[in-house]
Amino acid sequence: MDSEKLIEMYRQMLLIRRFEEKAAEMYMMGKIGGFCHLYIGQEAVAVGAIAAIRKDDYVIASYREHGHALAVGTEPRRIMAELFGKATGISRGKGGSMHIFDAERNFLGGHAIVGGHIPLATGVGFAINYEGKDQVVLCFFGDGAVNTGVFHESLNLASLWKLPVIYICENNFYGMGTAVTRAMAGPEMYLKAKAYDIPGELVDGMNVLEVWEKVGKAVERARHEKIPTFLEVRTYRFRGHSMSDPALYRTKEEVNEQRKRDPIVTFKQKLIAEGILSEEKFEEMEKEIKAIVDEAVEFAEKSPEPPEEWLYEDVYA
Amino acid sequence: MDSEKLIEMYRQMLLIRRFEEKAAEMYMMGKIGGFCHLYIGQEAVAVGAIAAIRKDDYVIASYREHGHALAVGTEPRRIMAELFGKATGISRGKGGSMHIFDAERNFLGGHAIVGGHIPLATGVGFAINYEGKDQVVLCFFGDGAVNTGVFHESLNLASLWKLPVIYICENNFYGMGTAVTRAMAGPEMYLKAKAYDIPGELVDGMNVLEVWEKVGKAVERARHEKIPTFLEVRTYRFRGHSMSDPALYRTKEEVNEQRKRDPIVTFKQKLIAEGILSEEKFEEMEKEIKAIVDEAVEFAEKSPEPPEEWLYEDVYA
Amino acid sequence: MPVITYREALNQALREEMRRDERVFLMGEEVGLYQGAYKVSQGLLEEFGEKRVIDTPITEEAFTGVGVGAAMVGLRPVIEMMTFNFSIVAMDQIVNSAAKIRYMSGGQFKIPMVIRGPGGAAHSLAAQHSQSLEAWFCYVPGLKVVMPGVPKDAKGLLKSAIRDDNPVIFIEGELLYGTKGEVPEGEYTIPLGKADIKRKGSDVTIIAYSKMVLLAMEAAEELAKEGIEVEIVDPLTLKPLDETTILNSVRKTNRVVIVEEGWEFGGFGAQIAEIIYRKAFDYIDAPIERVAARNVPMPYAKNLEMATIPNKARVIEAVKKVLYFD
Amino acid sequence: MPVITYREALNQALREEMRRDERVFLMGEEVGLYQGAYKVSQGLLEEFGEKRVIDTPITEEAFTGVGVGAAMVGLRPVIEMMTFNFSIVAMDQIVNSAAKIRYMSGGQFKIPMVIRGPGGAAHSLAAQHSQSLEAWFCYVPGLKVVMPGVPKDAKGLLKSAIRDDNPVIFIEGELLYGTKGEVPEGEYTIPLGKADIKRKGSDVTIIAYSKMVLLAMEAAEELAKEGIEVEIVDPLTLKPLDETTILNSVRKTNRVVIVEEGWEFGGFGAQIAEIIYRKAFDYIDAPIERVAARNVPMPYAKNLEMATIPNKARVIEAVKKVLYFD
Ligand SMILES: Cc1ncc(C[n+]2csc(CCOP(=O)(O)OP(=O)(O)O)c2C)c(N)n1
Ligand SMILES: Cc1ncc(C[n+]2csc(CCOP(=O)(O)OP(=O)(O)O)c2C)c(N)n1
Ligand SMILES: [Mg+2]
Ligand SMILES: [Mg+2]
Repeated sequence: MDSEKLIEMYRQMLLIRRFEEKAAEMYMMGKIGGFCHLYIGQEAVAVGAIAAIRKDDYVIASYREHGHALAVGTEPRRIMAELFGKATGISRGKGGSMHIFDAERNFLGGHAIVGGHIPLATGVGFAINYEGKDQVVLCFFGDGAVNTGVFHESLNLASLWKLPVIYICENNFYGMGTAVTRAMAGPEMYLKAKAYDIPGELVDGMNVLEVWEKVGKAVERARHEKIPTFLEVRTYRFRGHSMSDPALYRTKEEVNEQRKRDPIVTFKQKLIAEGILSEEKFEEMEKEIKAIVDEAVEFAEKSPEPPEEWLYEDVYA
Repeated sequence: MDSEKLIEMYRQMLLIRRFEEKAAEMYMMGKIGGFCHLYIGQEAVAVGAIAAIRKDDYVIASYREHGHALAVGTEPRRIMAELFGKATGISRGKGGSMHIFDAERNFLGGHAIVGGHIPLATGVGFAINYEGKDQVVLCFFGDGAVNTGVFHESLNLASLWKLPVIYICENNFYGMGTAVTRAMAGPEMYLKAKAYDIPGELVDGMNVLEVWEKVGKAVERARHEKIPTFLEVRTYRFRGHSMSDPALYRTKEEVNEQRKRDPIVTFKQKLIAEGILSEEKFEEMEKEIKAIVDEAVEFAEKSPEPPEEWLYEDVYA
Repeated sequence: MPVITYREALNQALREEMRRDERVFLMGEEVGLYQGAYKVSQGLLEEFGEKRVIDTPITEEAFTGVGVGAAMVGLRPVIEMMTFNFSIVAMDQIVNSAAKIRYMSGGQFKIPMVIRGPGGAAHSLAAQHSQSLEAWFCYVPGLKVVMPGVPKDAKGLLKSAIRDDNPVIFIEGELLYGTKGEVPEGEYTIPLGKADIKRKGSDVTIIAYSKMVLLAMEAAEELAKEGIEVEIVDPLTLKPLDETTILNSVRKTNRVVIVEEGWEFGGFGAQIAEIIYRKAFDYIDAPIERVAARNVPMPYAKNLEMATIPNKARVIEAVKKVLYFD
Repeated sequence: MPVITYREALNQALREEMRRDERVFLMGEEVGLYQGAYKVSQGLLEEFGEKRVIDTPITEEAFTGVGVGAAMVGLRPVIEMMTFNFSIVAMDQIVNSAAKIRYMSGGQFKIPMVIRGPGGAAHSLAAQHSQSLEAWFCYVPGLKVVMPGVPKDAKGLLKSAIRDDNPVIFIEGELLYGTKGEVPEGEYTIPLGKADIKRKGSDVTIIAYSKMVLLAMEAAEELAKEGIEVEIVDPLTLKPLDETTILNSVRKTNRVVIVEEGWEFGGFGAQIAEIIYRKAFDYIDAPIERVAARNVPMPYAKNLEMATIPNKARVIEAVKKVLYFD
């Protein structure tokens, strides 16, 4: 992989991190309402995976989707404005944190019922085949979603119908306060793919290059051979489940241990070690990103609320 | 196994067969309405499995449940009266063919939404553990149900919570008109148990003794070790999906081929070969069963319709 | 005009729309090889192939979601529920995906999708297979709900539903499939959201939809012999509801009976009644009568089933009651 | 009387009933170790252990069915929906198992089970997390539906619901959990199916439940300043509905406003209105006004959300309208 692409990946991860930190700040200030699920710690998953697809491929995710939206290239200001519930938000202020959509970039949302978007991804895969195209779909969800029935129904369909969908479980070891081992029998979850006769693989979600590579292989299989894949990507969220979760169900030690795997820190070390980026360039990038995020907040802040007439718009086409 | 038990198994299978043949006749005469799903061809499954449990264990099944009810000992006349929609029916004429219940015999129904009773079985297993008892639950369903999400959710719970439930898929190779291979990826379906870290086994459902033996082992595991099991029992239905299905989706040859495996015929041959029952005794048994079935029809015929006041009863306890 | 069955009318609508628009496909249990559990899709597999007539496993939740996903990226799915009873397991996809994605995305996506199949009771199918769920669907913003009672309407409305850019719940009647009626030759559509006066009359308005239209017609004929002239308004589309046509009739007759197959308590008829009272209060000369299913799970026994669902005698009685004939 | 929160009241009810009856258990997502997503089950794991306070995977359909199965064989499950939005994926178990098994079995089994959790909108949770589904549940024969608005009712009704031998849908309010009120000391229950007059008045009847009771109270106080005396009837149980109390109030005031948090079209208020019109037609001096959510999926933006759900101004306006003040 060329250095530019490596640098771009780093840049995206950092953007997500800083964006989410700012979102947390804004939430605490009451600028953002509702449920707000940060992506901090999981950046390598969205960035690595989305680096492996084309612009015309599709991405769909759960309510923890700010990172995915940023990775597909949605403007940070439009996302921030959405979190602020402003008219300039990417979903016109009607979706909020859990429902970021970006049709222009084939980003299909932002869905808040656990597991509920997995069949949608399956349907997009169906449509791709129907139209004789060679796009693929990346479908991101949490470990909790793997227990829902609709996940299993969907994998069965994807295998039966040979759909170009890559099902990516971001296993951050907790579904809200419930550890995976307390919720899921047979904890080597990637093996569940076997039940549907499709490839299942384990991926280190703290290593952006491994994610990129393994998703890349799955994408090739999907694009050229119409073989769906189920990936268990092990990662960790450094914050609580949502802004309102103090995360008392896990120890500080555990979190600190996990922080050592911080995908941004470790990737930075790698880039330095390999001489791809200098400390100076990192500083510059930090500044550039800080400016973007600050501008996003300013934009959101200054944007108007959606006018009340919008209430009845978008109910029907 | 002692001959008496073997003979009793044969008797039960024959009773089911003759009962169902009579039900078909009555359906054609318009005495029975609605959907009526016959168990003809699958008798060895219910009989073999239920022979392996105690009277205080639980049984639950789908809409194709006449056979299971007969195997737990529900009076044929009460079932026939139910099919006739009469006041003397086991469910007071309110359930019909798809909703035979027999509380006295721990028979928990008769459920008509595919997959819908699988979590109920799981809950009964939960209750058994909750009360510190050592009963088990046999849960019967079709191959079609294995694709429903709730099946997967339930197996996960059963494994996690160590519930004494034996999940018995009666794989008759069709879900209505859809061959299993057209509906299910990874057709060695018993392997799906692996995804939940529980035992999964293949059973010849045309061999009542094999069913009895393998269910028996699963029952032991469930009763004493609280280990749930998933069994794929391969069988075949000789008739259409329901009385209104001409079964055009399969060839006569296929059906004739399968008829050679008729569980009653083959078991009879075995009993004769081993000198356990004489042709004469078989004749006697046929007569005895014919009398039971005829009496059931007579009883049903003569029974009154449910009085209209019953309409509002049983809505609430 | 040719006389065909309700089933054939639906089949024609599907066939014509699939010919007209490559993006339309039919998906559901037994729609292909089996030719449809109720044969509505007879012959479609042969004409359109496996690509466009797709048999599914028993996974209503997933394949309804597949429809939504496909609609998001430009296809026009027709999803068949073998019966609408099974839509209950797919309810999350209907309510939270199909109905809301347009709104949540600020209008970025549309969901041009039809979910269709039979609703209501057939004969002796008992509690889990005899439900009328239109009240549920009508409650959900973002859905449209259509319930035709005769072949002509079935065809014209299904074609419109398929062309509509929104998720449309299209509820047929299992007991209607074999009923016959005149259907115009050649291409036609009936607009969603427009009621139809099925019979002109001046004494009383019966509002009835789906199977209940036939019941209302029978009752009206019998009442005509007694000199009572019934006007029958068939909303056709329950959501959005054509209030104008309903209110015009009510303002003329001043007396209203609403007939529906669903349960009385919380049934859709309550909403129709409430609208009439609220918007034509001064025109109502007697409390509106509702004829609906008794508030019990459907019993299997024929006699009890008959006692549960609306029948002609109850409709006639209701009409006489609003006319203060007792 | 001690003043406690709605949350504490529910917690006390659960605790007391679990102490009283070994067969009662609590199951749901995050009810144990996490102490409840909204802390209603705080401390219960500690007191009753993992046997009786059971954390589940995210499998609403399965664990609701588990509740039904356990109830069939004698236990008394309390199933927590983290919020009632998620009950949609469990709807088949609620409608087809919990509500119907008693009937289908001819009374052989009973399902003593409570399904509880918060319903309705909280703050800025957007379309998929802000739904009021009582209209759906009320439609289903075999279910009871309870929606308390204040701590005293929450406690007394939850205890009765747990003791009831039928499946009870018990809908709390996420925004009510922190609200406070007087709760009697010691053991008490409030019967299901009995409405409560929350305020006496002679000019107009407001029928309101759950959170809307608080809104009605605020509006009533403001209206009192203008000399308008509002009677507030809180049904508490929506199904079975206490028609007597409602009709008595209506016959006294002759003017009615119904306030609910669900969508207006097809909302439960339509059924209440229809009953009132039908049974007290001659007592109604003005069309009943309904204050309900606007017919749109819930928008995220605070201002739009506020424009969607009922507020005090709209209640006051509705009252004045039925009094012909404009
Ligand atoms: C069907 C459903 N049940 C419950 C919830 C509430 N809920 C939201 S997120 C969540 C945990 C999901 O965990 P996981 O899938 O691991 O994703 P993560 O949040 O860890 O990214 C729960 C229980 C929901 N949104 N949908
Ligand atoms: C959720 C649901 N979808 C569809 C149906 C209609 N249906 C009834 S039985 C059946 C086929 C079931 O096949 P299988 O599970 O293999 O059982 P079998 O009938 O072969 O015993 C179908 C599709 C239903 N009852 N429930
Ligand atoms: Mg997780
Ligand atoms: Mg089968």
